[in-house]
Parts: sequence; structure tokens; C-alpha cells
Amino acid sequence: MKDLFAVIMLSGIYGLLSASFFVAMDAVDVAFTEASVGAGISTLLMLVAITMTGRTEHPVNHKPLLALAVVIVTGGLLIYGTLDTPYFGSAQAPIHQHVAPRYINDSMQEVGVPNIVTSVLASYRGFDTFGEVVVIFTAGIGVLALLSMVYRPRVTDKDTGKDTVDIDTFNDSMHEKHLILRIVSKILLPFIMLYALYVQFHGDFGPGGGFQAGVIFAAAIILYTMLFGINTASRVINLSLIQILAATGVLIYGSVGLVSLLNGKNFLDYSALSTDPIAGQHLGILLIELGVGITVASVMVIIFFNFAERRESIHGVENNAENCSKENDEAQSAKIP
Amino acid sequence: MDMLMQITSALFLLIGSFLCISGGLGILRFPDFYTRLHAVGVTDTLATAMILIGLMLQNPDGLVIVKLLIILLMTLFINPAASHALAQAAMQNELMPVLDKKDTNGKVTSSNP
Amino acid sequence: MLIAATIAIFVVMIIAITRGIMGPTLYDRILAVNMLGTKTVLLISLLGFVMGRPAFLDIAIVYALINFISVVGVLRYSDSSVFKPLKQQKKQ
Amino acid sequence: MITGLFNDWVVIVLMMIGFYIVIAHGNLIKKIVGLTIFQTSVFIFYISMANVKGGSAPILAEGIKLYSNPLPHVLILTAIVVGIATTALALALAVRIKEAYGSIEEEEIQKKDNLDC
Repeated sequence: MKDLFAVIMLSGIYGLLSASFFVAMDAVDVAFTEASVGAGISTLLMLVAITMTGRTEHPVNHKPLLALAVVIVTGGLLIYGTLDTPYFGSAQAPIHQHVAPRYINDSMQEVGVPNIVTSVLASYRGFDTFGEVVVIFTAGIGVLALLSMVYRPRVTDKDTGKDTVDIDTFNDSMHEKHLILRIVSKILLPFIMLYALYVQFHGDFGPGGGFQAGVIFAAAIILYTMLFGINTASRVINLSLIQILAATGVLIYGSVGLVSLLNGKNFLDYSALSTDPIAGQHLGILLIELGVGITVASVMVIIFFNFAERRESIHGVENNAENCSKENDEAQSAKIP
Repeated sequence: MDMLMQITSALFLLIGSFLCISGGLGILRFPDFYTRLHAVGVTDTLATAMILIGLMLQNPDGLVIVKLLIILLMTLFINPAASHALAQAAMQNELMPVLDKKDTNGKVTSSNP
Repeated sequence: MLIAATIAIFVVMIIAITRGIMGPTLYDRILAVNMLGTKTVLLISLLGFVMGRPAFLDIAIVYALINFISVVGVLRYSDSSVFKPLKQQKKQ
Repeated sequence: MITGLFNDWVVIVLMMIGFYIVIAHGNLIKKIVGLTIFQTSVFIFYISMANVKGGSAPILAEGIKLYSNPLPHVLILTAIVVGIATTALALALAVRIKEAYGSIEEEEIQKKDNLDC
């Protein structure tokens, strides 16, 4: 398919389907994450990206035979490799013998949290999760470094009071068209945020936790940004504050680990946080989930804002230049009209 | 009483499934975008409501019913709004409906969304 | 009855995917995605009941929300000026 | 007997589709879509591995004896969020490449690079 828009819509469908597959496979937490990430945010980011990079794919010149051969050989080898793997759903598979029974049987006594996924995520494998959070933070910094050059002058614009003009022009162009959407979103926004908080703090007992809550919270802010425009949104949300918040989340996580280290236990061993080990575990899990949530939400907001800012600057300032380059790209089709 | 609940719930689920399938037939068979949107937009909301009410009757437990109600309310808000916005966007980008050939006043119908 | 409803929704989902792949215009695809999203909400709540743990309705709520957000986003960015010249070319 | 392995085969088919898109297409955005398909196939592999027949979701409740394995769920949960962050990074790179080279087709980029040298 040469139309990248259709490709992205189909990949959105793919995300929805894989999330329902995860529900059918009992992986509710994973389905939760995939629901908020795969179906919503990734589709949106790809869409914003193709509005900047152009919509059509050029035809491939070289023959795909070599690639096809490589793929078929690799696939054949992998299928040969699966012949020794355990059958689907068998309880005797090696994966269920090693550490999993301990997590399932002992986590209620040791951690005191009914959701085993949360207890493994936050307590048993807390150090892994710390690494993941740092990776997300680094990705946010990377996007910031790649795309953030244009919006600095904009900030000074805002200080001199030019932004009201921007908002007015934006209203004329886009907002009047979607009046009903705007009002419905206005009604829904507080509930989305409230629900994100519920997911954040209910993660011990049901599906949910910091990762999911962060993404949902960011989705609410993204909805606001899409409907009311970047300029309006950057008045409400202070971007530099969000950048600080992203770092704060990682710092909360790390300092919880340091506190337990200073109290004479291992890094991220929460039983050092309180006299009662179970209460300490609860406190520790709550704190690090908070850190994860803050980091994920602010990194997602940073990523989206930078994409959207970059897009606005391309389409607003260099609209003519962009059209010219597009015409050069599609020289054959542009010459006809 | 329990039996009655079960039967009512089954009835609601049946109606919901029927509406779903009719919407599916509509999206597959209808000739152009606007008629497809009509088929989906109308049946989707009602089918969701029916199935969710059927589920509510299945399990008369406090929290579950509240959650189902939240989903129901959200669908009632979201679905019509999304359909409306979709139709409006299609209209503004000059996607013309397929009209009958006997119909001569095509211009009037297309300029009045 | 629950299982019958699940199967019905499954069939409708397959139909929606067909429309998403065929869809001549971009709006048909958006419509297919929207419909698939609604059906996924229903499917997940039904699956929760079939598996006997209806506490998992949280996921369905998230779906309803995210589905709305993605439709809004798609509409917002499909209005973009980049897409318009292409569409006019197609018409000609 | 063989049917017990169908989940692995579905995963491999998906994986190979993603792999093919990555190596056979020149458009960078399409390559990123291929990478996401590859990624999701790995997620599906892990999650289907964690499933136990007759088991239930790993949230402790009364009256349920058999749970699915929670460990792969944890790994995949974090991997999904990390995956979206890295995808965003890749998209940002694609946008910058488009700005620098005026194209996101692999061949045109290489042509321009060769001209510069």
C-alpha cells in the first residue's frame, strides 16, 4: 500500500486487536497498557509525523526477491526452532517452574498487594523498572534534543503578549468547525484526569499502575492540545515545568531506593521504609508508582508538544516553502494541474 | 426472580447482537461513505447500550454496575459526537455522496450538511 | 447467551477490518477504526463476564476514552494542508 | 500434537511480515511501522507463553487456584511503554531527516549523500 495514511490506520486496528488478544490471554495489565499506548498515542504520533514527512511512498525500484528469500529462510529456521518449545497453555512448561510459583504464592505475605503484576513490577524487580523509567526519560530527552529548536522564540513571543492574536487566528481556521467535539471533550476532560488518578492509585488492587496512568493523563492533555491549539495549551501547561517534572519522577524513584540503602537494607528494599515491613512495602510501591506516573506522563506530553510545535512551525511559517518542496518531490503529478 | 433476570438479560444481549450484525452488514454493503456512517452511527450506540444493559442484569453487584454505567454514559457522549465530527469533516473536504441518477437537485443536498 | 453475543461481535469486528482494508476513501478507514474501537469495548466487557472476573471493566473504560481521543486526533490531522493537494489529484 | 504450537507459528508469521517491511521498503515511516509490527509480535510471543490453560489473570482473589505467569506480563508492560518512547524517537529522527534531505526515501537520501562526498 502506497498511501501511508491507510498504513497508519491499519496499524491502529492492529493495536486494538492485539490488546483484545491480551485480554483473552489473561494479561489484563498488559492489555491496559496496550489499550492506552498502542491504540491511541502511537497512531497519533505517526499521523503527526506523516503530516510533516509527506503522505505517499515512492515505488521501490529494486526487486524484493532477495528480501523475500531472506525472510522465508529466517521464518523456516524459526519454525524449525519452535518444534522443541513447550505447547501452548501447558502448565509444565519451564517458564512456569522457575521463579513464578514463588511470586504467586508468597507475594501476598511478603508484599501484601493482591495484584501480583504490580508487586513484581515495583518490588521484586524494582531495579529493572528503574532502568525502564530511565530509558523512557532518555527517549524524552532525545526527542527534545532533536525537535525542540523552534519553540524557543515562541516562548518569548508569549511574554510580549502576542499570543492572543495567535489564538484568534487559530479559532477562525480550525475551531469553529468542530464545535460539538469541543464541547463534548470539555465535559469529558475532568473525568479522564480523574480516571487517570484512579488508575494510578488503584494499581495495587486491580489492573493499573504508574505506566498506564501516566499515559492516560498525557492523553487527556493531548486531547486538550489538539482541540484548543498549541498556543492555548502552552498557556495552561508550562512546558519547562513539565521538563522539570519528568526529571522529578526519576528522582523520586531513585531517592526511594537511596533511602532504603541509607537505612541499611538493599537498594529499593522497601521494608526499610517503615517499622512494619508490609506497610513499608505499601509506601514504597505507592511512591515509586507515583514517580513512574509523573515521568511517563510528562515525557509523553513533551514528545507530543515537540512534534506538534515542529509541525505548526513548518506549516505556519514555511507554508510556501513546504509546498514547493512537495511539488519537487512529486514532480510528475504536480506538473499536470 | 432470578430466572426473570436471566431471561431479560438474554433478550437484551440478543437485541444488541442483532443490531451489531445489522450495522456490520450496513458498513459492508452500503454504497458510499455517508450511508455507511449512517448504518454504523445509529446501530452502534444502541447496540452498545443494549449489550451493556444486558450485562448489568447479569451481575447485580454494586461496583460492576457503576463501571458499566460509566461506559454506557461515555458511549452515549462519545459515539454521536464522533460520528457527527466525521461526517462534518468529510463534508468539508468535499467528499460527495453517491446520489440517485434520477435525482436532479444534487447540488442542493450536497451543500446542506 | 454471553458466548453468542461474543461471537456476534467477533463477526462484526471481522467485517469492520474488511472495510478498513478495502475502504476507498480515508474516511471509510477512520469509520472502520471507530467502529472497531466500540466493538472492542463491548468485546472486552463481555470477555470479562465470560471469564468470570467482571472486575476488569477498567480496560473497557480506557478503551472508550482512547478511542475517542484517537478519532479526534485523526480528524484533526487529516484536515491538514498536506493532505489536500493529494485528494484533489485523486479526483482529477 | 502439532496444533499445540500454533501460537508460535502465528508469532513467526507476524514477525516475518514486520521483518520484510523493514528490509524491503525504502520509506522510513514504513520501516518504523514494520518495526512496531515486529515488536508487537514479540509481545504476543511472551504473553502467549505466560498463559496457563484454565488459569486466571494474576490478581489474587478468593476461590481461584491457578494463575497465569505474572513475570512475562511485567516485562511486556514496561516494554510497551519503552517501545512507544523509542518509536517517538525514531519518528523524530525521520522528521529531522526529512528536513535535512527533503525526503525520507532511503535511495534518495543515499543519492544525496553520495553527491556530497
